[in-house]
Amino acid sequence: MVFTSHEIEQIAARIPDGAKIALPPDYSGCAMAVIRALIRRGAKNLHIVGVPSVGLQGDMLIGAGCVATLETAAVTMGELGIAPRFINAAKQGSIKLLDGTCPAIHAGLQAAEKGIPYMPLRGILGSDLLEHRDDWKRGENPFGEDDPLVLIPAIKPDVALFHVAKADRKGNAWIGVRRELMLMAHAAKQTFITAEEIVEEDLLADEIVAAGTIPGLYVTAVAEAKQGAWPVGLGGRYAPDAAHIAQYYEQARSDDGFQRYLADHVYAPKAAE
Amino acid sequence: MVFTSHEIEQIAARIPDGAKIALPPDYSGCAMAVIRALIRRGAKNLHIVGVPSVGLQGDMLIGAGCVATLETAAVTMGELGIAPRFINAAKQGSIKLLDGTCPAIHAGLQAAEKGIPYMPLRGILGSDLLEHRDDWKRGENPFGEDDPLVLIPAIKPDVALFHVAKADRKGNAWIGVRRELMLMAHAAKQTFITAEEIVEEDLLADEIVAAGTIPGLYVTAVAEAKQGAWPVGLGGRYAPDAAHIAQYYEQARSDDGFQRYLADHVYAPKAAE
Amino acid sequence: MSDCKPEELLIAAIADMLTGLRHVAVGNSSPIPGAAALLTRARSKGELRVSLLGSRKHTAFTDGGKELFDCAAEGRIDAFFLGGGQIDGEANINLVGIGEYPQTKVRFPGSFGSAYLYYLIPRVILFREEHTDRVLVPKVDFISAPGTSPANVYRPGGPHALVTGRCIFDFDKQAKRFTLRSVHPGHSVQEIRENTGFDFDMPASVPETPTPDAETLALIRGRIGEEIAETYPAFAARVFAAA
Amino acid sequence: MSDCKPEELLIAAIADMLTGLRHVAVGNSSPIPGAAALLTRARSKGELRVSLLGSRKHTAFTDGGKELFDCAAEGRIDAFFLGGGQIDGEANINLVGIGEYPQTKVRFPGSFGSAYLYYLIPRVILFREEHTDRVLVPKVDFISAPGTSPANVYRPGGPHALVTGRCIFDFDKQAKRFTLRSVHPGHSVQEIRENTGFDFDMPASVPETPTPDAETLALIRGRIGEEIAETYPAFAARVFAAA
Repeated sequence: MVFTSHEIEQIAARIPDGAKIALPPDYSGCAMAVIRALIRRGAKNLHIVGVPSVGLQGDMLIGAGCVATLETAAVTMGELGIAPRFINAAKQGSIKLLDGTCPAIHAGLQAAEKGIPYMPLRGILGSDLLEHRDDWKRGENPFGEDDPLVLIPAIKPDVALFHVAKADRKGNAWIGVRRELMLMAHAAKQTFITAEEIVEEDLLADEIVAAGTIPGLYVTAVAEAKQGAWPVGLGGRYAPDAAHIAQYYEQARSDDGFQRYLADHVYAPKAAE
Repeated sequence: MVFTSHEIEQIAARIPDGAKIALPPDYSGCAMAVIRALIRRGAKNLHIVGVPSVGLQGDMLIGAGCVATLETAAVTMGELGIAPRFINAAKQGSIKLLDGTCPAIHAGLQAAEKGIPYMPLRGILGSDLLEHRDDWKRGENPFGEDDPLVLIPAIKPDVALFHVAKADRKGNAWIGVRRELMLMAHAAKQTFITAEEIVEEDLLADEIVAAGTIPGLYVTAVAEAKQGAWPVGLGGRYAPDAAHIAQYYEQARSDDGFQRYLADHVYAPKAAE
Repeated sequence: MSDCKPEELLIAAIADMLTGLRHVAVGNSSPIPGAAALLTRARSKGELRVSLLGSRKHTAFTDGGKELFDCAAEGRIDAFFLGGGQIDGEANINLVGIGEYPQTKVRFPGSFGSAYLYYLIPRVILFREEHTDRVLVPKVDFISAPGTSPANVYRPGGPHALVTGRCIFDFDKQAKRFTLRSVHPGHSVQEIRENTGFDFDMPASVPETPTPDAETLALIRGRIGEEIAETYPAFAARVFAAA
Repeated sequence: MSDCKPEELLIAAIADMLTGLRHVAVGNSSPIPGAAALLTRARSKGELRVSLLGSRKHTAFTDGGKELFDCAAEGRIDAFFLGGGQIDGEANINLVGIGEYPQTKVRFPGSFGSAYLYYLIPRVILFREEHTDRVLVPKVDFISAPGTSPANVYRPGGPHALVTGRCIFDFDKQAKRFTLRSVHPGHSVQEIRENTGFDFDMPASVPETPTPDAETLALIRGRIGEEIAETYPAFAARVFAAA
């Protein structure tokens, strides 16, 4: 059964320390309210998988000391440039980096979705990424001659976490064309979702809506979170809060500034929630 | 550019003899009008790929002598039982059979969709299917020990052919939850579609509709075909013509009966079209 | 309960095998297993999820034809049903044909997903109403999917039981043999011996397959009859006089 | 045409490289390449398809994040743009960092899809406005994606040209070297030599990058400015005073 009456804090409590957690980029539906709750509960040793990159979520979790390992094709805050806490951690060597490339992350998740141990992939050969990824292997095309491939092992997150516009009481969640969220839910052992609204109708009842819906079958729990993606945006609903993100970017460039940001916007009496 | 002003016969003319043609099962949107046109134009040596099985389309094309190779997980006419022309051809040995299994056909198409030479798969080992499929290989899991796998080569159809409820002037085609049709279009070199109606609005403009839409990017040509799936049904639009299919089933049990069926319903002055 | 129809008995017997599971999938053309899954769901108070292929209402898949197989490979489906043109004593199933492949004398529709799902779904129930030595053979002519696999083959799934119109067999993966579990009312062990082409084990005393109680029968004839009629109207009309 | 802004010159120059193609994709954070692709589309009378990532209106993908990569692997994308924190004379690109990995002194965002798309898309245009010997280096510290590959590596794609704020280079895959194609108005070969960290070839006489004609400029400032503003409002406001 899917529970749709969870509070944000309950979701954060169900994501254990050390979990491998798949997160979308800033444009694809970020459960920011849960990210703040994870920081509040002092989550530790998370292994973040950016699908295929992460933005503010990754930067905040890294800055707050929640992250042990970062597996991603990039960390980016879009137009603002580079993510400050990530940059700092990379320079300090304080987190383990598993630098990847977008299609390899998608392929690894697809392998998990299919229950197969790996997916062969083109490209990558000759990239230094391959030199530093002990978990990737070189292989040969058994259907060709002297045709090297890279073999990407399945990425099976413990948790997929994201935010959607709508979910229903059965845990069905509408994602529209954001199919990478469906891939995450299919691949992960548990999927936690926040939704702008929880509706009473069955999102699978109408085929037009169903076509963009993750079935509750894959969903562990849903919590309602109005403006749950804030300060990043939610496609079709609201734009990013550019002023707030710019302020974050400025504050997060120093350790002190970042701590002040956390105090004001994460630890403060649930201003945002 | 996608052409949406084609006639049925033009689509059939653009599917060459010898083409590897991917077809859906009876419940998933069959371009029956084009199938009849292919028979009328005397198509030869087609290699049918059932995705993952075929029904009436396969039986008719086989009966009419259009098929050299049949690659499918099954040929079935649902409740009526076995497809009569297929059974006859199998007994006669008049077509080459590549018996497969549903997930291997999906995996082969996914490999083509990803531009990779093969996809590893669980299961199948110990099945006699593997003994008869020279194109499948056994492999080992390079990430495990003594963990045999089957390697399924990419299936890249020359043509994907199916029928949908709606397409627009840009060749975008709405398929709802029938994502196997999208997989076919992604995997195939060319995709021909018939549609109940060609609408003037852009199916990608609204994200709710877009979520169930194949972009025109993958579509070679679209022809309007009212009742284009008849006598099989089109989900959400019309049910199969059970009486007609039962009549087909009876007639197709004999060579003479099948020829009479063709004369009455395929060669006759476009009764159905 | 002498007015219990054979189909109702089978529905109830199969439903009992599904109790406590989280997700049961049922393939196309399977009205009795479909009704059984819906019955278990009705009794589970919503704990059991049923994916009835071919149904608009009772399937939750939104990722195309591959989703059933991906879902099974990830361990998200607990039980499934397979049949067979031939089934042998080692639970090998043949959905391809009789005689030498490819030019078989008798041709069946094909293997569908059996060569995958049989390996990956923990509880596969073999279901075939026709119980004759034409179907239940010493050795199948073509193995669409084997009953058991060597230890190194990844195989969390496999045959759990074989349900026919005459009886229920359990399958022992270690011994690679069927054991007669129960005989349906009106049938006998002797009759089953005569109509089964393979050798099997049996206890000293073979129980009768229990008939469903009044409450279960009412549920089958009421709600389940209505639910299954969406996908199998002809079956529902014939068995429950409801369409 | 002295009132042509540098951005407009680059848009027109890149657009010329896309003429005759069927499908151009443009990654996130790429307003100039995005505008160039939209310009080519406008002139192609609809023959060119543009997939502008980050745009709701000018992207046709409906299969999630993987679709761009699958599409490229199938040969359905003719041109794409990549940048680099460092780019070297063999067209290797570095999007990871400067110094020893993983504890780099300077860290860039990461490789994104470069380690794939650079191999598979026939015409990859390297674009980096900053033309200094800090960016254009003799050898990158980290190869996110190599400029060329051994003969046995499947590689239908690779670098076509390098466009900077000062000039355009062509890339020769056989020689593994850049050749100076043209210098933008107001810049000199001497200046390019001084600001380029790698060695490159050049013809005896290096032409000036052509400035767009009045018609093109009007198109850029009109329709293209409006179209690009959907995805890059700040860029459009700054360059075209249109948002």
